Amino acid sequence: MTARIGVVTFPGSLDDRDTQRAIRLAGAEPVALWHKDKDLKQVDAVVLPGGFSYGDYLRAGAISRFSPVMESVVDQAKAGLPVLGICNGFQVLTEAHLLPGAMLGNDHLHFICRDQKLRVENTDTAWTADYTAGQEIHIPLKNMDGRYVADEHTLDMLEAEGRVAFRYVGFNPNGSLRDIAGITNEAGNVVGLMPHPEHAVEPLVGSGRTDGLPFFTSILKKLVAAS
Amino acid sequence: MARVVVDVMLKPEILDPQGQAVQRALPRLGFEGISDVRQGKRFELEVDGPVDDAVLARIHELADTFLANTVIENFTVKVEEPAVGAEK
Amino acid sequence: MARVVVDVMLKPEILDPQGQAVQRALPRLGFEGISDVRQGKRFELEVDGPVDDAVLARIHELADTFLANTVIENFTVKVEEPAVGAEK
Amino acid sequence: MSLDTVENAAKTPDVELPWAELGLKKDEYERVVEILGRRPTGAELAMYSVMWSEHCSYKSSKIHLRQFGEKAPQSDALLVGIGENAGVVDVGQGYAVTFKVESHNHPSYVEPYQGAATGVGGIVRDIIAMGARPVAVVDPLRFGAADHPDTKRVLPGVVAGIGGYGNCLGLPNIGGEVVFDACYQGNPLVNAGAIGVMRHEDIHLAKASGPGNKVIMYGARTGGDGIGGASILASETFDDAKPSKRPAVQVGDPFQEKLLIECTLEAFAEKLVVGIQDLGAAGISCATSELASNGSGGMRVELDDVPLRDSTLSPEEILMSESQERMCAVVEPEKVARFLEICEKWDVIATVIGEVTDGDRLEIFWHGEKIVDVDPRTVAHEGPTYERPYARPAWQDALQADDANKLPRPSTSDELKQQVLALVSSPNQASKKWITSQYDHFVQGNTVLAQPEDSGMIRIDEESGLGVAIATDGNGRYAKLDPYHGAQLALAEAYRNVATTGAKPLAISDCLNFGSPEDPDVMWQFVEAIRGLADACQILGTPVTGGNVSLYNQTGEAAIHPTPVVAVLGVIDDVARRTPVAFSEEGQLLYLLGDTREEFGGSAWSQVVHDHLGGLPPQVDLERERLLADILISASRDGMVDAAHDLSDGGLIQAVVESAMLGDKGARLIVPDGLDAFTFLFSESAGRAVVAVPRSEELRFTDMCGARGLPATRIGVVDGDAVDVQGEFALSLEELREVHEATIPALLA
Ligand SMILES: Nc1ncnc2c1ncn2[C@@H]1O[C@H](COP(=O)(O)OP(=O)(O)O)[C@@H](O)[C@H]1O
Ligand SMILES: [Mg+2]
Repeated sequence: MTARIGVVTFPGSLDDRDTQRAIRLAGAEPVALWHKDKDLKQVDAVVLPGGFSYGDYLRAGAISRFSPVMESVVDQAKAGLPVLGICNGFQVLTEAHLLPGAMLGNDHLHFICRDQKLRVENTDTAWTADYTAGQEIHIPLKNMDGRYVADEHTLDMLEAEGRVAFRYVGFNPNGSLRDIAGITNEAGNVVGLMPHPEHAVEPLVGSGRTDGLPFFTSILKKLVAAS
Repeated sequence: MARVVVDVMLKPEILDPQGQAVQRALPRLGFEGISDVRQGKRFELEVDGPVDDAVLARIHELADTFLANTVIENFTVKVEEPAVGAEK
Repeated sequence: MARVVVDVMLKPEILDPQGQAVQRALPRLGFEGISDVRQGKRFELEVDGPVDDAVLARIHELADTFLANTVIENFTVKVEEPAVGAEK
Repeated sequence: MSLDTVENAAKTPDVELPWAELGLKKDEYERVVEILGRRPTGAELAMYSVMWSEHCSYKSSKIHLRQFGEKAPQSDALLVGIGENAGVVDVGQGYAVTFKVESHNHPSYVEPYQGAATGVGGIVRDIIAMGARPVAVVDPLRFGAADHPDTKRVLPGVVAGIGGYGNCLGLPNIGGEVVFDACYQGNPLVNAGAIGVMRHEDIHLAKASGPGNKVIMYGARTGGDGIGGASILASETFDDAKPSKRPAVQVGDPFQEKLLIECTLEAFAEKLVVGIQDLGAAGISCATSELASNGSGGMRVELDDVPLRDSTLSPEEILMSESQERMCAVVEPEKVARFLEICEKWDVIATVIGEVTDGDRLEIFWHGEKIVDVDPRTVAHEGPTYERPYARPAWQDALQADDANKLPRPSTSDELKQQVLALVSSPNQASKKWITSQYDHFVQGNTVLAQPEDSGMIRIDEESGLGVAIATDGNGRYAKLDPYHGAQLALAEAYRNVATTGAKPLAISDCLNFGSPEDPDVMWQFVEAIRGLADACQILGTPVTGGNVSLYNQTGEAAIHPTPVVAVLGVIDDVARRTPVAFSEEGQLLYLLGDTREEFGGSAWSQVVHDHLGGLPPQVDLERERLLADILISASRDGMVDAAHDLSDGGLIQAVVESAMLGDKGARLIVPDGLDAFTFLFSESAGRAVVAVPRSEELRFTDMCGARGLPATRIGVVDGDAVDVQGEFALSLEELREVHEATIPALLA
């Protein structure tokens, strides 16, 4: 059996189809989930994809967080369901308080789209096991509200517990505190990051690299091993 | 030092997608009885020295030419008085 | 019908690049004497019926859970009084 | 005053209506009266005045645009031609592609962010209306002088607006242009193009057929946007306290448009839609009259059922409103419920506002009274046409006589080198990364090539690798010197750009940006440009599928340079075969394809070094362009070249520097026999490209060029970390990159 990975479509989600493609390329089965349904269709893991859900109006992720599907995601994530939030998905996860801190507008006030260098700081999460600790990868980044902020106490705690999962290398594209590109919850099942691994899974399109594929193979292996 | 607040709102006849998105979300959050929401910008300017009419006139001009685009936005300029409402 | 205004500002310790961009532009526009600018959001809510304490409490809660993200923002809730400043 | 009904209009023939304030000429108003056999109602006048405006009726351009149809080359690829929301081209394997370019120049000057944003919104709705999923956008832009303070207001706003809207819709931005010239100071050009993909059977047309079928409006509520004229009418009719000024600029809601895309495509997929039309300029007036006149029957509309954002709007204002993010669909009665269900799923407001009738009238009702009763064809298609006078400008000869080839040239190697640096760092030739990095080019996961490649390329079939390419080009300086050839050069360049990436050019769209047609000089430029473009399309075999005319681009008496912008669409069987710009392998051989002549009129060199515009633009040889394209396409398909870059503004040196920087590989260049270094580096002769050929392919490649008669000159090799023009100078990639990338941020950030 292969793993079934849900991808939530909120109104304004953009990378939901791309994420499904990445899941397929990794060998798992993508399952479309709809924001108005509480039913997670018994998937083994969930991805909250990138985009501008609700136009990013009010604050990125702020309105989606209150959707019916998120009630189930929050409940089940707390019970251990692996959840990955990419870009807008990461913003939803912070708004839903599944991950600490908040996302603000980029410090340079512009949307930014680039192939970004990252360091994988934590390979113990459900989504990063196929990387090696300290590995440097290039993953496309594209956002308006990518500046990760949290109070000093929270930042220190994240560092101390090894919960900074990804850090920007060489160039901080949005003014994120401590160059944070992505974090994990304490249990390691919930991960959020701004860059888009689903755009780095095929050699010909997107960034032309495949550095993002291990996200999807990591979770697949974990789920298949657990079953 | 004093604070001058410039509030910039879209003109009433202009579509406010942000305000609408908030309003449409309210029933889902269990809020009834709010018939319209508009979202605008608030600028807090810290002014060195006293805020006399000349300074206010300058800030008015700043709002008119820079902080707001009066093709689509209105603005108000106020010297901030001590907060009267609930604060958190 | 009454109007309740919710002002949301970034907490003082959080970097406000928008406010800074405005401030940096001021000298170019010939404005001196403004030592700090912060930019936040203003929500105007049109409330059906009277704004009593219960309604205000609900709006306070709305601001606390939805209109503001209190990890990074502060807010105030005010029942709108007639404008005192210059209006355009 | 009471409602101005049809009945009332018939009874009160002497009531004066404010036709002049609404922009109609006296004879145009008289024509309306003649058509109707009575005076129009206020609502009818609102409709005729907007639909007969220059923008909607093409009254100054129509007689000239006909050439695009008359001279159209035979093309099996064309599925839907001029006259629909956008043209449609067959790209094989059952796929069809629709694409179009439009302008949003004036609003973008007044409110750069929203003006540009709503420009993207409008063109994307044209694409959806054809039945296609939008897959990419492009944005050819022109601004005033790069160092003018107002450019710093306009450009960042325009770029943020295009990005803000397109990014939020999830459309990769894969190309465009950014040009600075003082002539655009008070009148920037914001053109936006979009491409959509569908299966052949999914093509939809704007047509209301089948009596009894319902007309459904869906999307945003209607507000008082963009109806200045109608407000005059409304206050004339009602003279009570109305909001005094209706805004001329609209605020876009990209989130709403994203929902429109999804719900429209879902309705198409379930075959629920008979006909469809987006609402753009002239709003409901345009949508209802076009749907009705393209269909077989008439239409009856209940205006009271239109969802409003502002309950004080008069019927005239509702008819004219240009509120964004609205569409109109014609749906069979038994499918209405399902259509509305899909809209509800996507939280899109949808309302039945009328139905198709078996008559031939468009009738509109308000509060139970008939306020419009017209033959829709007279509104939508039978507007006035003008044969505006035109004449070759008196100054044209003097301009052409001011020969750029006679300008002082660099006399030493060091001067040559300084001029190369000046060129690659000049605003028009500098890197546009500061701008393009504000656009998402990854979204949808099918972008094969995006800026700064010669053309954008999108994969449309994951299995076969089928893809499409698009490039947009225009050169106002060339067109000013000679509008006929200038327009052809715009086409030639876009055509060449598409072929350079390995795609076969199929068809074009255009956006014709000119000054006032009431100025005979401008009108001449316009007429010449159209003639040039139509003639060139005939030779290149690329039909015009649609486009847009933008007139009155001027500040006071001063018109912009005539600026025809051309978008060429191409197809590539397998995107894996695409040819990128970047040099990738040391040791590969550089070949210059085509002939280099002393051609500096309108060149980047003449602008950057001498601030000069005069002489003649480069010669046009369309047969040569065609041959060059065939060679580039074959070379890409057969793997004979690893990199290719077309030569245009800035000439060979600009192209080589770009390919080198992009691939982070230097080049050693040798000035070929028969050319001097200056001409070799800076000439802008058309019909040329530079290619990097793997040594193993050299013989095969040169044999192919030889056999087909295309000059191919070996000019050097990919090598090192500098661009080294042997015997002249060397510039390190680092130095080149620094000056090339610093310019735009320094001016704008
Ligand atoms: N320069 C042009 N070249 C070819 N076709 C044009 C040109 N300008 C306008 N058209 C065509 O005329 C028709 C009407 O144009 P337009 O009013 O811009 O369309 P829409 O109503 O969809 O905005 C369209 O089919 C358009 O493609
Ligand atoms: Mg259209």
